[in-house]
Amino acid sequence: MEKVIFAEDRCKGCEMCTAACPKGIIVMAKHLNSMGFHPATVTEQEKCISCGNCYRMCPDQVITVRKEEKK
Amino acid sequence: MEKVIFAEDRCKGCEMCTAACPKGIIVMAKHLNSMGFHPATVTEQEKCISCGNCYRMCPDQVITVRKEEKK
Amino acid sequence: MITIYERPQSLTANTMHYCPGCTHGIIHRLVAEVIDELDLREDTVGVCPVGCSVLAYNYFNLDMQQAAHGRAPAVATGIKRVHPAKVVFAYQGDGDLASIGAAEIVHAAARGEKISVIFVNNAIYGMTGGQMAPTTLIGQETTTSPNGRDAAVQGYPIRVAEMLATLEGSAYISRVSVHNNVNVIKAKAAIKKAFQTQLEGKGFSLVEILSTCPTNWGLTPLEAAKWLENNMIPYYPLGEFKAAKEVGS
Amino acid sequence: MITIYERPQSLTANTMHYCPGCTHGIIHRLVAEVIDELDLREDTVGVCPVGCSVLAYNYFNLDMQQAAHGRAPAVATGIKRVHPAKVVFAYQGDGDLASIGAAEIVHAAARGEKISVIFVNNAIYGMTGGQMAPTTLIGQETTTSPNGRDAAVQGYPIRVAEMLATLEGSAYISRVSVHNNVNVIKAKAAIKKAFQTQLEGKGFSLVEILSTCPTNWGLTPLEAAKWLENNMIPYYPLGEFKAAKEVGS
Amino acid sequence: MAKVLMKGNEALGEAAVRAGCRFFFGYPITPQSELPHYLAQRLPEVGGLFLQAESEVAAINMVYGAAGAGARVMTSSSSVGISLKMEGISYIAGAELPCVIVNVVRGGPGLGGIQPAQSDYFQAVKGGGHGDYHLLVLAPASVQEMVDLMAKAFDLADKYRNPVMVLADGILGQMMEPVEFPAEILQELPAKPWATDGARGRGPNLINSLYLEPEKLEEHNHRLFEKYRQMQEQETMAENYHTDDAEVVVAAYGSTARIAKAAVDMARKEGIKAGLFRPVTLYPFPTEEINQACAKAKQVLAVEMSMGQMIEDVKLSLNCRLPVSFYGRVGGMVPSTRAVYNEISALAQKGGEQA
Amino acid sequence: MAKVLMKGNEALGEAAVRAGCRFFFGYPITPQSELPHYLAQRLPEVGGLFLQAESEVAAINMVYGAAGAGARVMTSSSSVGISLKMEGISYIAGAELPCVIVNVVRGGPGLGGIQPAQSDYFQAVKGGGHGDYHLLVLAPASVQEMVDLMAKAFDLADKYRNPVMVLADGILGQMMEPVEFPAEILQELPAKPWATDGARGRGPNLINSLYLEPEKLEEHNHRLFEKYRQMQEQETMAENYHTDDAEVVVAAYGSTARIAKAAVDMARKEGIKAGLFRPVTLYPFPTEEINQACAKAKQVLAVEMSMGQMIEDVKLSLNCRLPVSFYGRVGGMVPSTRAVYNEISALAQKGGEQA
Amino acid sequence: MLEEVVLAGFGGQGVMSMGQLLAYAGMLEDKHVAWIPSYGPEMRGGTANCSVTISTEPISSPIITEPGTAIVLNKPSLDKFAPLVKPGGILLINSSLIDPGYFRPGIKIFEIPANDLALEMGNTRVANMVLLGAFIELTSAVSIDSVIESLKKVLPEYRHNLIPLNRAALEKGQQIAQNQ
Amino acid sequence: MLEEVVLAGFGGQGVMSMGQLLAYAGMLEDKHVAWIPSYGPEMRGGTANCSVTISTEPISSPIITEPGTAIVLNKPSLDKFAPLVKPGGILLINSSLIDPGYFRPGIKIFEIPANDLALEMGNTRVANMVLLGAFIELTSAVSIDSVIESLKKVLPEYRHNLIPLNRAALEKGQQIAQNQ
Ligand SMILES: Cc1ncc(C[n+]2csc(CCOP(=O)(O)OP(=O)(O)O)c2C)c(N)n1
Ligand SMILES: Cc1ncc(C[n+]2csc(CCOP(=O)(O)OP(=O)(O)O)c2C)c(N)n1
Ligand code: SF4
Ligand code: SF4
Ligand code: SF4
Ligand code: SF4
Ligand code: SF4
Ligand code: SF4
Ligand SMILES: [Mg+2]
Ligand SMILES: [Mg+2]
Repeated sequence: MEKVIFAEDRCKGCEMCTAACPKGIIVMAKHLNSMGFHPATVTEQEKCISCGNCYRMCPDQVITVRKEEKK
Repeated sequence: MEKVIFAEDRCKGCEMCTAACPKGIIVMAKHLNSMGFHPATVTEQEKCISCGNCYRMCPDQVITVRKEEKK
Repeated sequence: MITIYERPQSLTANTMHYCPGCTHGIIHRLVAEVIDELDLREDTVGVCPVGCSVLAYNYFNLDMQQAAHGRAPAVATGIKRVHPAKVVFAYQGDGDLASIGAAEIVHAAARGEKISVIFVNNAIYGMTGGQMAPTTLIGQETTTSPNGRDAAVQGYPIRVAEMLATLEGSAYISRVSVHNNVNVIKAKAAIKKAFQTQLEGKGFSLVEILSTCPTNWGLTPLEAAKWLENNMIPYYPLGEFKAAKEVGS
Repeated sequence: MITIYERPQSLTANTMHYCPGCTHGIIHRLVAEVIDELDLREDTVGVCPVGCSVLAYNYFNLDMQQAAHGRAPAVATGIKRVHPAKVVFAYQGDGDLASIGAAEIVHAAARGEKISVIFVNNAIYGMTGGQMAPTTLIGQETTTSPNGRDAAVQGYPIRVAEMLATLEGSAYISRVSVHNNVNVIKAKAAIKKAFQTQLEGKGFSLVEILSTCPTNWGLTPLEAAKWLENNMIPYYPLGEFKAAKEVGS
Repeated sequence: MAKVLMKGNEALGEAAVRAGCRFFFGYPITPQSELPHYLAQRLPEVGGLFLQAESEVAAINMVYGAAGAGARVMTSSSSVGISLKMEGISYIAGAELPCVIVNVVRGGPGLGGIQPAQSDYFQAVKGGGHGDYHLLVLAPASVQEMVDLMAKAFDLADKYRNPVMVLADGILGQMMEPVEFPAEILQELPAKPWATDGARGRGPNLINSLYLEPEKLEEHNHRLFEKYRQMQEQETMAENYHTDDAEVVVAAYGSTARIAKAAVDMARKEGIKAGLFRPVTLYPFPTEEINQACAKAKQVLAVEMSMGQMIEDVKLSLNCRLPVSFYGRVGGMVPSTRAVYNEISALAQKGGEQA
Repeated sequence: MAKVLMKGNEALGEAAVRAGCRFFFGYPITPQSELPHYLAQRLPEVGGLFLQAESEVAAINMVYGAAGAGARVMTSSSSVGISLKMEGISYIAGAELPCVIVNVVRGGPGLGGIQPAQSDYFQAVKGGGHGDYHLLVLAPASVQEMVDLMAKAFDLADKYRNPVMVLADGILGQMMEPVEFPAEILQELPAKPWATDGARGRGPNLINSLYLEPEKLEEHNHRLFEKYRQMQEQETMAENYHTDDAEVVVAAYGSTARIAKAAVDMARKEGIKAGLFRPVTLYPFPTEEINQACAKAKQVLAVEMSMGQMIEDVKLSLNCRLPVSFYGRVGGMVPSTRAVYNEISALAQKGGEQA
Repeated sequence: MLEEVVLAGFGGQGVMSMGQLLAYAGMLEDKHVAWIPSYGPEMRGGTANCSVTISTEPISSPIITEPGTAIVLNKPSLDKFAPLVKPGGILLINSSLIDPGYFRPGIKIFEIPANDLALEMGNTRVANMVLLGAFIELTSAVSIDSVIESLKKVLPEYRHNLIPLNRAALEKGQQIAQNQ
Repeated sequence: MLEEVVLAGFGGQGVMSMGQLLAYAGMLEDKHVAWIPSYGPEMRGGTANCSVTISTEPISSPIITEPGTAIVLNKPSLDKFAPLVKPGGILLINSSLIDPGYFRPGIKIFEIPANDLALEMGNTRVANMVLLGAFIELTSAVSIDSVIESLKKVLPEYRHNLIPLNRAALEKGQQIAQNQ
């Protein structure tokens, strides 16, 4: 399952999350979303450390972050 | 000639000058002026040291202060 | 997997109308998170201003009042006096609070009005097309200072936090920023402290938040964050200017 | 014999309407003396407020404008910008300046408006019958705080000089009193410095003058002077809060 | 309750308290200051709040906040101060909030003077603020009526979710007459499920006057005017005095109507068929009532302490079918009974001629 | 000068500069912001001053100070912001100071919307502020007329020592049309010996609206109204379009008059004797002119972007002798040419019947 | 019965409270009453006046432009109000402060040395009561008892010791008027 | 001659400047012109539109409620303005961004793949010019030369290098329209 989930249609392509990610894994997609923006996305989910930086810097509540449940 | 002159009809009898005079020579007259107040006055002109304290504390520009011309 | 970060309850699901990268959105979320964390969603009344955040009532999942330009502190006062047990906050821009609303904010602070003010300082009038604000920096170009703000004609930017801290009634006053992660975390802590100050009846609380306006600054969102750091923070130092003892302890 | 103290040229011969012992009259005279001494009678425009001094235009032998309640700094700004070479002063009470006119005074100071403000703080609304002012002391009884000002409801008195001194545009800010001789002399010096600050183009200047309202305080003029000394000065410390270097030197 | 002798301004205060008003936000100004002075003492006694705002602008916006929070709330001022409230009043009307605004009118324009006047009629009834909106405007003519209309004002405000203005003048505010108050202090107030008091167990409430889509804003305006239409239908009030057979009808409100009444008495003594029509609601204007009152009239005389403002509504209400003349004093001057009588008498001689 | 294509708001700015205006004090608001933006750039170029005030209240009081100091000075705003200026405007009228106030009207009440409206008519012409006073109100209907009336506004202000309002709306402010400006920038302005510029070699001057004695204040009011009477005699302006033989006369001003004109064209094509009466001065209202324009009329139709405000002046001017109907859109909605045509056509069928 | 009276004098002479007492007394007698003050900004030493209407019928206008009686306590008030008294009306002059000899045909003029009489009784502050007593004698607008009753309601308890003096002053005025 | 045209699209598509150019060109040809924009608060990504009137007679109303021509650059604009076109009028559709196939009887519909054509010419920013060229071909409201003349006046000197590209785009639009 994904750690970081983007509500793509809310994204305005501002790139604030990309700069915030310590792992540099957030990239802007080629396609346009329904508002006409290139949405942010993460393909290398496994590299995500669930730090929440992207969530914190996203002005548009696009991002939900999850982490592995501690056993 | 008088050192301290009161424009009697401007006086509102507030007594601010009496408290300010270092010589304690300012007194309130028995009679009423045209505005219905007991005006301030000085009878012992010779005791006046022309310090201007009364002038300075009078809110109603009642008082003119003069001094002997230096020879 | 458990969800650790997601849209707070105190925000609605509506997409915000703010420009891409405008940090108004981050600030909204921080306020909502604090309300959620303090479990105040059903005990809070918010007041939104006239400015880009005029439509904040579409985003906060709370009872809200829309206030006339600059008058949010007066409106918040009216609400708080009627419902002293509720939490009341006002959300204001720098034109709203520091320009037209200067009297209302000074007096709310002097009265020790038990409200919390979220003061979004983006050094410009966002909504109306980038005019000079009282917080616009010297030399900054805006549509009403086209050749840069000139102190000799237009005077000096106001440091609101410092000014309000001189008033006896203000209990908690701080300045934070949201241009990067570390500061967002601090900003949230400050907002929480402001709400706690109110909850504890200590008096007036205000958090001045340095914020970006990429659109009217003519910068990309990331450039705007840098500009804020390089230009605003030096003039508007971050920190607590006043704090009642033992708040939130 | 030579005359050493008499009514200054910049006052008319009209008898003032102020109550007996009201120190508004002293302050008028001090302003006029300073204008005389600086030889500015034909180069000064005064602005009078709404308050007991609303009729100041009958007493100052100068071009005068009567301003709406609280707006004297804005009116003075309009005049000064049209005639930058003239000297413009505003005369305001504490209700006028610190309550309804709080935004205008803060912004005139922030703009560094080259005007001088004579701010008469008598801790009450004189004209309208003794209501609470923003400067009314805690516990002080007024017609709108009949049981004494209660900080929990009505908040705290504002220290205007201290607040305005935080603004970059203010060049000269001081607080003086006229309740006795020594202080009258100091008050005049401060007023002179304020005018000189303006003449030298240094920025905004304001002299806060503690003043009595025997009528609404319910005291004789001499009792009022004592009350001022014992109650106002402890809360409103006298002194210079800001002074541009080398003014009037 | 026994009658007490009371100033109009103070009576307004006590009447407000008895009508359940617990919140006052205002700023001092002559000649209405006795009202805030009274409430500063009285409101805390009944657990209410008196707050002196930093300005009239702040006061009306505090009223907005408190009204939106569900309280019975009022403010008061005089002329100059009311002008400062125009933005706020337009907001309150736009956001459909109930509250009571007292204007104890004094002479204008500008700082003007402090003596009684009626020169704020246009501002009160046409909307001195921007946009299409109306206050409900009540004009008492005695201290007792100030008491009665004050209670009514709060009820109407709640009924229509609309600001109500009580329009008095310096005479009414300052004068003492015996008054009787309702014995009970109203405790139970109408429920306000729309108020913002924390969204406990329900969806969020919103107090607002912004409609960015013009279609929505137009709809909103039509909704407001539907309320005004209902007020016109249900709420107009007027007093008729000897109008049944009157050939000269004097139209006057407030203090001026008292003077006009005495002038009508004088005229009747002289055998002139004079009558008085006194609108009590200035908005909505009692259109039907004035037409009835003027059924036999040949001449109408508007008397105001203004340069002529209500006269426009008189003419419009009568569809200009009768000659309407004007007599007014301004700036704090008060018409004398004799002067009004003289006008009546001159008109009586004219018959149906155009004035 | 060659024609240039310009926005109404900007054209107002340039016209002011050419009319010798050197001082602008204002506060931003949509939809008039292009005017301050333009002047922020332009005024310093001609040695003038653009100052953004801290609020509309401060702005109008800066205007008071500057006008009292003898300058040609202006401010501008839109609806909400104009309401905040009511006290100041009443002071300016009371102190008899010349200045120009632009209102680019948007939908109300309250925060309302930002689209064009005409719902501030009452506020502009009846006096939204307290007291008996009047602004001279000019209502342009094209960008060229904005330019022409702006110059006129400054002249009238000085001539009567009275504030003049230019009443536009969002459409006029935002639209571009070709305009020609007067070639010269006015340099020589009328002398103002009453201004406060330091009492050099003369007795003190005073700018004031306070008259504590009611006798004096009444006299002052009469003096003001004597000015208004003169304006009514000398300054009314109106445009007639096909009114000579018109049986249906549409009365409309500003943008709405443009729409009405097109509707009249449409009606004429259909053989309906329609005409347009367009008041250019809203105060004083062109009473004589409308009576002339309606000489042949059987029906009058007031069209406004409001719930019906100017219609009252139309009725009063015509002494209600003709049926006057109303068509309006509000809240930023703009009447369509066809809708106005439909109203005209319906009225044409009615003939002289009461509407 | 309709009494329309104007009372005028300097700020400190007690004309306002005299008018209020009169109105209060009228109310206690179940008459219709109204009291209207002049008002102004805080300016010491100015003149103050009020008008009182007492009537057995509902009062049409409480605003008195032609008083049936004017009670004037100082010279400026005489100048202002004496000419307004309606033909057949009464003018009560405080002759302690106003030179005697004012005359206007068609009205009844009474000169009462109110301050002197009050001084005789030991307290100039009841000069107004002397005049009020005279007024009552001349018009029977209200009874002295009602005035005293009103005083009891208006004065705080600890001031009730002043009531006998006030009654005496009222009665003194009554006597004087009887004898004029 | 009276042309009433509405131009509509997304914020960045250049509809406002296209309308202004058209009005400017009309003015250069000594025609009566007016340009009215939609305006709103700062909200990105919204739609923008303006209307232009060009006429040989003085313009009665510059406010267009039934356009003779609508030029629509995106789907929302099609939805909003296509129904308003007056019978016999013209609808110009940017078929690069709008699915083909819109139909309304009684009006002339032209589908122009403006973005694609502009891209072919090396710069999608001139898509609006392609549409303007087509409009000119269909209505002769103004001449291409006047548009170019206007561009010279509107563009700052250092941008004049873009003029040939714009002319090419206008002419491309003209051609395409000729052939439809
Ligand atoms: C009384 C009034 N004046 C002016 C306006 C226009 N106006 C709307 S928003 C705004 C400025 C907002 O700037 P700011 O408070 O800094 O908020 P931002 O948009 O930057 O977040 C102005 C002047 C208004 N709506 N009401
Ligand atoms: C807009 C407005 N609000 C209120 C008033 C009434 N008013 C006149 S003077 C005054 C207070 C003055 O107090 P302050 O400024 O302290 O002056 P002081 O009389 O004490 O010298 C007020 C509220 C007014 N004239 N205008
Ligand atoms: S949670 Fe942290 S690591 Fe994961 S995508 Fe977001 S910023 Fe990058
Ligand atoms: S920060 Fe949010 S809105 Fe911005 S690009 Fe990232 S996900 Fe999109
Ligand atoms: S000048 Fe000095 S000594 Fe003389 S009377 Fe005045 S205070 Fe007294
Ligand atoms: S200070 Fe002036 S007004 Fe007061 S008593 Fe002395 S002289 Fe008279
Ligand atoms: S204009 Fe500026 S403040 Fe407003 S939403 Fe856009 S970026 Fe944010
Ligand atoms: S009321 Fe007070 S401030 Fe006003 S004149 Fe009297 S003493 Fe002075
Ligand atoms: Mg801002
Ligand atoms: Mg004061």
